[in-house]
Amino acid sequence: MNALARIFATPQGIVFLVAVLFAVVLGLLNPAFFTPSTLIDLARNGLVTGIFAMGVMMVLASGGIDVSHTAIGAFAMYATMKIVLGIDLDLPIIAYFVIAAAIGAGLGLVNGLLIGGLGLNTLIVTLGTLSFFRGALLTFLGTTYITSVPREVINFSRTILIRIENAVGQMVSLPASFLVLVAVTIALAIIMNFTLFGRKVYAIGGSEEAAQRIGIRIKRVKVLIYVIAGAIAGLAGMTHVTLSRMANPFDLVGMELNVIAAVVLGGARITGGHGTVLGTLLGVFVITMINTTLLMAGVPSYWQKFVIGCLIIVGTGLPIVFDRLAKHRQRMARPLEA
Amino acid sequence: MNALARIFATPQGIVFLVAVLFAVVLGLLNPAFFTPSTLIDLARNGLVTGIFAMGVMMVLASGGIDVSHTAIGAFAMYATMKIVLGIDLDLPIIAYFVIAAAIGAGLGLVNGLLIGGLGLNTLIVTLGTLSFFRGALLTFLGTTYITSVPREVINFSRTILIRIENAVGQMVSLPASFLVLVAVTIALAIIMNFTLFGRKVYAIGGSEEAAQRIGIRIKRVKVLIYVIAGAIAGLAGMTHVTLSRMANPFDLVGMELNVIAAVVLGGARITGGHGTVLGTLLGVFVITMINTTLLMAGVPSYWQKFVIGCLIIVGTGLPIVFDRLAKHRQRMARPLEA
Amino acid sequence: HAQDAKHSIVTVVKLSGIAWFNRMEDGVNEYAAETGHDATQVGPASADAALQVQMIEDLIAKKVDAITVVPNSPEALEPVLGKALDAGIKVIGHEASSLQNITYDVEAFDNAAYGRHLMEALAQAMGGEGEYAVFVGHLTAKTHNEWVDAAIEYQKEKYPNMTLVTDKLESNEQQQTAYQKTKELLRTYPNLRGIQGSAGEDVVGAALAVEEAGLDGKVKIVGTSLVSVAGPYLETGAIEMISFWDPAKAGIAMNKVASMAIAGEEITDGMDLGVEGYNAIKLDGKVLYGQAWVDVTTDNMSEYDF
Amino acid sequence: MNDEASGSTPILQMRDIRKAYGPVRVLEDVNLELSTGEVRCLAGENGSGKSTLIKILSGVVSADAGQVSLNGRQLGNDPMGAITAGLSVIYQDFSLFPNLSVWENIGFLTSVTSADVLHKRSARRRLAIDTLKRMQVEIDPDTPVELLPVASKQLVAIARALANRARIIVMDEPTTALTRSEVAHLLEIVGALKKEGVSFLFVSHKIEEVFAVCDTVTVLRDGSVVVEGPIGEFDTERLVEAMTGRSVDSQRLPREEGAVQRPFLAASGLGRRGNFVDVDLELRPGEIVSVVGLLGSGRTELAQTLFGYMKPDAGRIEIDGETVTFKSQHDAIERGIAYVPEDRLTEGLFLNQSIRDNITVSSLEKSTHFGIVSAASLLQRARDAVKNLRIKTPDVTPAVATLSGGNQQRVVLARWMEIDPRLLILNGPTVGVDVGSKREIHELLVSLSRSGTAVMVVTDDIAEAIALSDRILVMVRGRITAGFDAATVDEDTLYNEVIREDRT
Ligand SMILES: Nc1ncnc2c1ncn2[C@@H]1O[C@H](COP(=O)(O)OP(=O)(O)OP(=O)(O)O)[C@@H](O)[C@H]1O
Ligand SMILES: Nc1ncnc2c1ncn2[C@@H]1O[C@H](COP(=O)(O)OP(=O)(O)OP(=O)(O)O)[C@@H](O)[C@H]1O
Ligand SMILES: [Mg+2]
Ligand SMILES: [Mg+2]
Repeated sequence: MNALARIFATPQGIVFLVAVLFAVVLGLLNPAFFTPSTLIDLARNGLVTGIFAMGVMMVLASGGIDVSHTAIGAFAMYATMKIVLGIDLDLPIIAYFVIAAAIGAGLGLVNGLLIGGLGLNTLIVTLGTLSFFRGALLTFLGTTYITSVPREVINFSRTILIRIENAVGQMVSLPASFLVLVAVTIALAIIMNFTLFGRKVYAIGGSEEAAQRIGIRIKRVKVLIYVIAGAIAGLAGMTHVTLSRMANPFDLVGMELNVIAAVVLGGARITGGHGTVLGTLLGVFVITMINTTLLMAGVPSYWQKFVIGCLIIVGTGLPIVFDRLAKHRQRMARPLEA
Repeated sequence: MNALARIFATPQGIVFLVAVLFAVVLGLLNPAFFTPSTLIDLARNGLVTGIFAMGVMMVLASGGIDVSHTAIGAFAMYATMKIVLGIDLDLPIIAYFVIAAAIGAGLGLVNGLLIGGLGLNTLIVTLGTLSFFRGALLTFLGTTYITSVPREVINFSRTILIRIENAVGQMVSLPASFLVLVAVTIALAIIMNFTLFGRKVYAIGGSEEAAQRIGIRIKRVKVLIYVIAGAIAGLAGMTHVTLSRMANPFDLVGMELNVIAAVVLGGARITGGHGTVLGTLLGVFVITMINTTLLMAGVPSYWQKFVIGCLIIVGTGLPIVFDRLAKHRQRMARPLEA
Repeated sequence: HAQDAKHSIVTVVKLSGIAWFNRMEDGVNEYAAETGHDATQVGPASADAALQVQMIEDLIAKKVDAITVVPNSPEALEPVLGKALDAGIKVIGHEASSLQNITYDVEAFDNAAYGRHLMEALAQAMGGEGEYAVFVGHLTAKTHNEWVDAAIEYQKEKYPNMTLVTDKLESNEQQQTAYQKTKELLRTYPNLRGIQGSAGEDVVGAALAVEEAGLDGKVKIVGTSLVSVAGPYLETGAIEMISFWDPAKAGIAMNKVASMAIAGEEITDGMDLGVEGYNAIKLDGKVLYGQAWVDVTTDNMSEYDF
Repeated sequence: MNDEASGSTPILQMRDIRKAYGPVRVLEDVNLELSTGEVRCLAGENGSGKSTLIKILSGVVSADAGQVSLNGRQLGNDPMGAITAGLSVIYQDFSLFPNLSVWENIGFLTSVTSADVLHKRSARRRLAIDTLKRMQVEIDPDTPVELLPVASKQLVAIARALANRARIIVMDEPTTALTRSEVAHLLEIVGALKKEGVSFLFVSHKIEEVFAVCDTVTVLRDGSVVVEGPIGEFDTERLVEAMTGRSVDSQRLPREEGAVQRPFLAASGLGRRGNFVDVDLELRPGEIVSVVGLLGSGRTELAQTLFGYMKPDAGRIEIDGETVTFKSQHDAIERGIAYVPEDRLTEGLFLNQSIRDNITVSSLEKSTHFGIVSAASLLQRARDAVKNLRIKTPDVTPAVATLSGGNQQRVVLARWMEIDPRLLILNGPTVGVDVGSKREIHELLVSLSRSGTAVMVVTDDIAEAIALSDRILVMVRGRITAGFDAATVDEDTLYNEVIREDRT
């Protein structure tokens, strides 16, 4: 009872409960829902959002916000393809991801220097760079689809981790790109929990002033945060190419609010200091599930927006209401003696 | 010299200077630029952005942020057309605007209650309602274009305030919808500068705690802020219908960051307490000018994003750099004698 | 003399930067180079009618001689095109035979005939039976709807053993959307055997989803696209056949018609525009039809580099 | 005294430290030395510059002039440098991370100084548990700090400084929220560490602690060192005198005594859980009542309750003999009550907005006709107020942030005088105000009171209470324990009453 109440009192808890409820209802409506193939489908669909979300979670944990990540991802993926096609060398697939991450990190550095170095507001800076990076991509790199992606990318796209047959005998497959999400998640979990840098991120998100006072070099940490977030966005962009087998410079941008919604549903607070890798995965999972399952249930896709909107509001609102009630009860329980 | 330096030290100042520079360069490239017809064109193109920007400015001045305004505008415009076509009455055009504003105000009330009443974070709430309102619109109201707009709307669309001949003998005209922007601007200027409520908005944006201490009923004021912002968004939506002569439920959403960029360029601060009606008009003007003139100059439209991104970063970054330099110089100018 | 004057003709396309309209731009440029007229092409960054309206507003202000336009949504453009005509600008449409406010509309072919042609190819691939679905770029795109409507009608008449499983699907001319919707389709209709695409991205998105589901070869895909877009899937056989009309030729034809209109020359039925595929045009009111479609399969894909 | 300290080279030297915030000089040529194993008390009134000196020492704030050297090495303007040189600070505001657990807060400083790359969970957690055990306090090391009560937060802040094996520990009022036994433990630890050669700079308003633990004293007044020496040279009286000074401003202001009037506000049996209890209070027009007490004694909450900002749990408030319940401070303002908060920087002023707006913001109604505010009238009123209160500014349009502390305080006063309050409650009315301005503000308040306004002042400045008030109430741990006639009470008596902790 008490444990349940405590779960209810966290945003993730509520989000999770709603998600479970959702799944149960869908399972009742459509028994095919509770099959491994659904899970694989979810994993495939939430892949790019998930990778983006990791970087955004770190930024939110540090008390910032990043809306430019999709532009970084699009820029990095397109630039990578241009570079690789330009030099015309046979590179192993890992090199593609390294290049994309490096380009992403470079763009992240721009954010980092403006935010950490100049001390500008993170929302303004990333709003600016969202427009700036995207403009630079379309203006200087090009606007045409790159469909003739190199053989390595195509091969990687066709590499399948798991392939199972679903209820109707079709193949549902988890592409190797899923490993990118796994790698980013593990790496970020290690960074955030087992390195001092990660703890400094939370510390800055908790209180910038206090962090400065105990000798944390805030500027340096902030710059690094945005560089890492940029690199992760670059990986997300490259992953997108391996999924769609083409580089479309118009892709990705536009999903930034969706990614932020997933991260917030996963328990990261927009005011900083909170956010976990696992929670973020949960948030991405829930958003992807809602998108995917509503489609499966034949509900028009516009419902998704409606449901996700509700979830964000309820998921962040209810805990506050519970918290207020608890605080009030706590004070009333105290004796009148001062 | 000093005055110039002071202008340079404000974001609006820099934005304005860049805009003037821009105009001069364009004027040199294309003498047709410096004609009244260009101005009219700008006024026409910046109309909807300008109306939205007014509501967003008020929200920013109060220390909040509103990304849901476009969803409110789209909802209000589509709902208004549905209602009017449903009741099949001949209403004067003003009634359309009243209905749209009322619907917008109702949706704004949702934001207001969540933000003012529950005390939730404004970005989260409006992210949620952006998704929620849009989903509700597409799910419950419809997804088809309404092209058979009533006669009154068409007539209003055809009403022209100014029609002048441009250099080559073509007509450039300012539609009557421009009056909506004028009315909203004047009304908001009065509200923000000459009513108690307006001063309270700035007070809350300056310091919520201090505002509370002097007896301002923060919750009430906040609710009202979002209601008014909603109403303005509704008007923007209806204005959009009168310009495009059709109600497309997919329109408007997606321009929210553009509107916020215009407001920020106009000097409103994302941290609250600042923002003027005039500055906002300037910001809208600059963004519209960049969009329009780059097109006129035959520059690919992606440049716009690039330039606007630069402008946001420079406009907010340079004043901080100048400020720091000034502070440093000031400290250095002091005699060592304490 | 009107013929000697330099005409400024601007072609406004649905979306700039994609292969299709880049090819059209090649044609526009070729026309400009050959005739010396000031012919250029512009297009919005996203396939949005409002952006096209804005561009045309600007062109009116710039007082060009003619605007040729490939509209995202003809209805949405009517007012502004009307304004252009009022301003004395010639307006030539393409893929928009329903437009009212135009001087002429140039169509590569009769849309119904093209739709029937694609359906015939799909039916052949499917062996004349099974479930199929159709994509359009936008539900408001007149041309796509005409192709698809004619195709469906043709199927009902000629191939009664084939069934259309659901309403026309909208891809927003996005590969990602086509991909997602195809996945959805396959899940809902496991017996689906054919997909007909309209926008260039439709077949590519569909092919990716079909291939991922391990159904390539089983689900036949036919539609409008370009070799540069659909090439990899044509090669593997995931896409059965694509058809297109050469946008470069269409671009030249539009500009040609625009020049003639500016010069006050009359267009007549059966006329030869001097452009391949438009050698004997059919005139129906203000609409001109050519016979300019091209079919591509694995065998002849190497002949096209756009 | 401290034999091993005398003669040895100082571990810490601060030379000719100077600091000004804008036109306000906070520190002037301050010198301070600390030897190995020495415990030095830094004493001084509120706003005398103690915290600023400490922030300069720790590198958080840069001095305008002067040097700080630790172990003979000069320190730059960098917190990291000071910390690695062996300095730990317990800040007045704790500076903890609310989102992190207790053990992580305690261990963080050590992690930063040892330049860890990996997060050594178990080692840091053990360190935290050991430190807490050494302090003999029981706090669950895994709770997030934001869930702790204030006293525990303070203990965590202390533990963080102790855990870092620092050579110098600076404590800026470390005991404000602690109970006697917790203070005793802390003082024991200080004694033990001192034997290990750790030096302390200790700031406290609690005189008995100072005498219990310190070897030497440095007294700051208005930013300058007025006296320093071994603790043996001082007794309570001399120390208090050194801190408060005997300059003009501590003289009681002359005033005419009027006839006693009916109370405007009367509180009886007022109580609020965890803050104060059984408060009886009468505030009359023409009288200034001071409530003095230490931080955490509940004075602020009492003042805020009278202002309707907090709700009482017991007792009642009467205004003009009529029982009232305030739903919010709005109701209190409508009843004619004004409240000047203690921290005007965060609670009272809109720093980035103009002087005019700040003065008129709470009385816009006066210039409003049919819902429209008259800008001309606002400007006129603001100008008049600036003239009446002698606010030093060329115009009423600059932002308040450009004014000096004393003038900012006057802006706050001006704002409340604009609403013509019947009761003015001021919390620390002259904190951060220079000596001259302090006097002027006192004069203003006295004349305001003589013109028929009831005035209540919350302060921990004893001299101010005596100089300003007619009646002084002492609050200890949430109870009013004594009342004095300001004309007859002397500072020592008052101080002894204030620092008396548990009174039965
Ligand atoms: N950031 C700042 N800007 C302007 N003035 C400041 C700032 N910080 C401190 N001051 C002023 O400097 C003076 C000294 O402040 P400080 O905090 O050092 O006092 P203190 O002796 O620690 O007082 P207390 O006993 O209340 O802690 C005060 O007048 C204060 O208002
Ligand atoms: N927002 C808060 N949350 C938790 N505890 C608080 C809060 N505000 C005050 N307290 C605590 O309530 C108690 C009373 O504080 P209060 O500010 O009334 O003291 P004070 O007597 O005014 O002290 P000062 O000398 O600083 O003015 C203290 O223990 C304080 O730390
Ligand atoms: Mg202090
Ligand atoms: Mg206090």
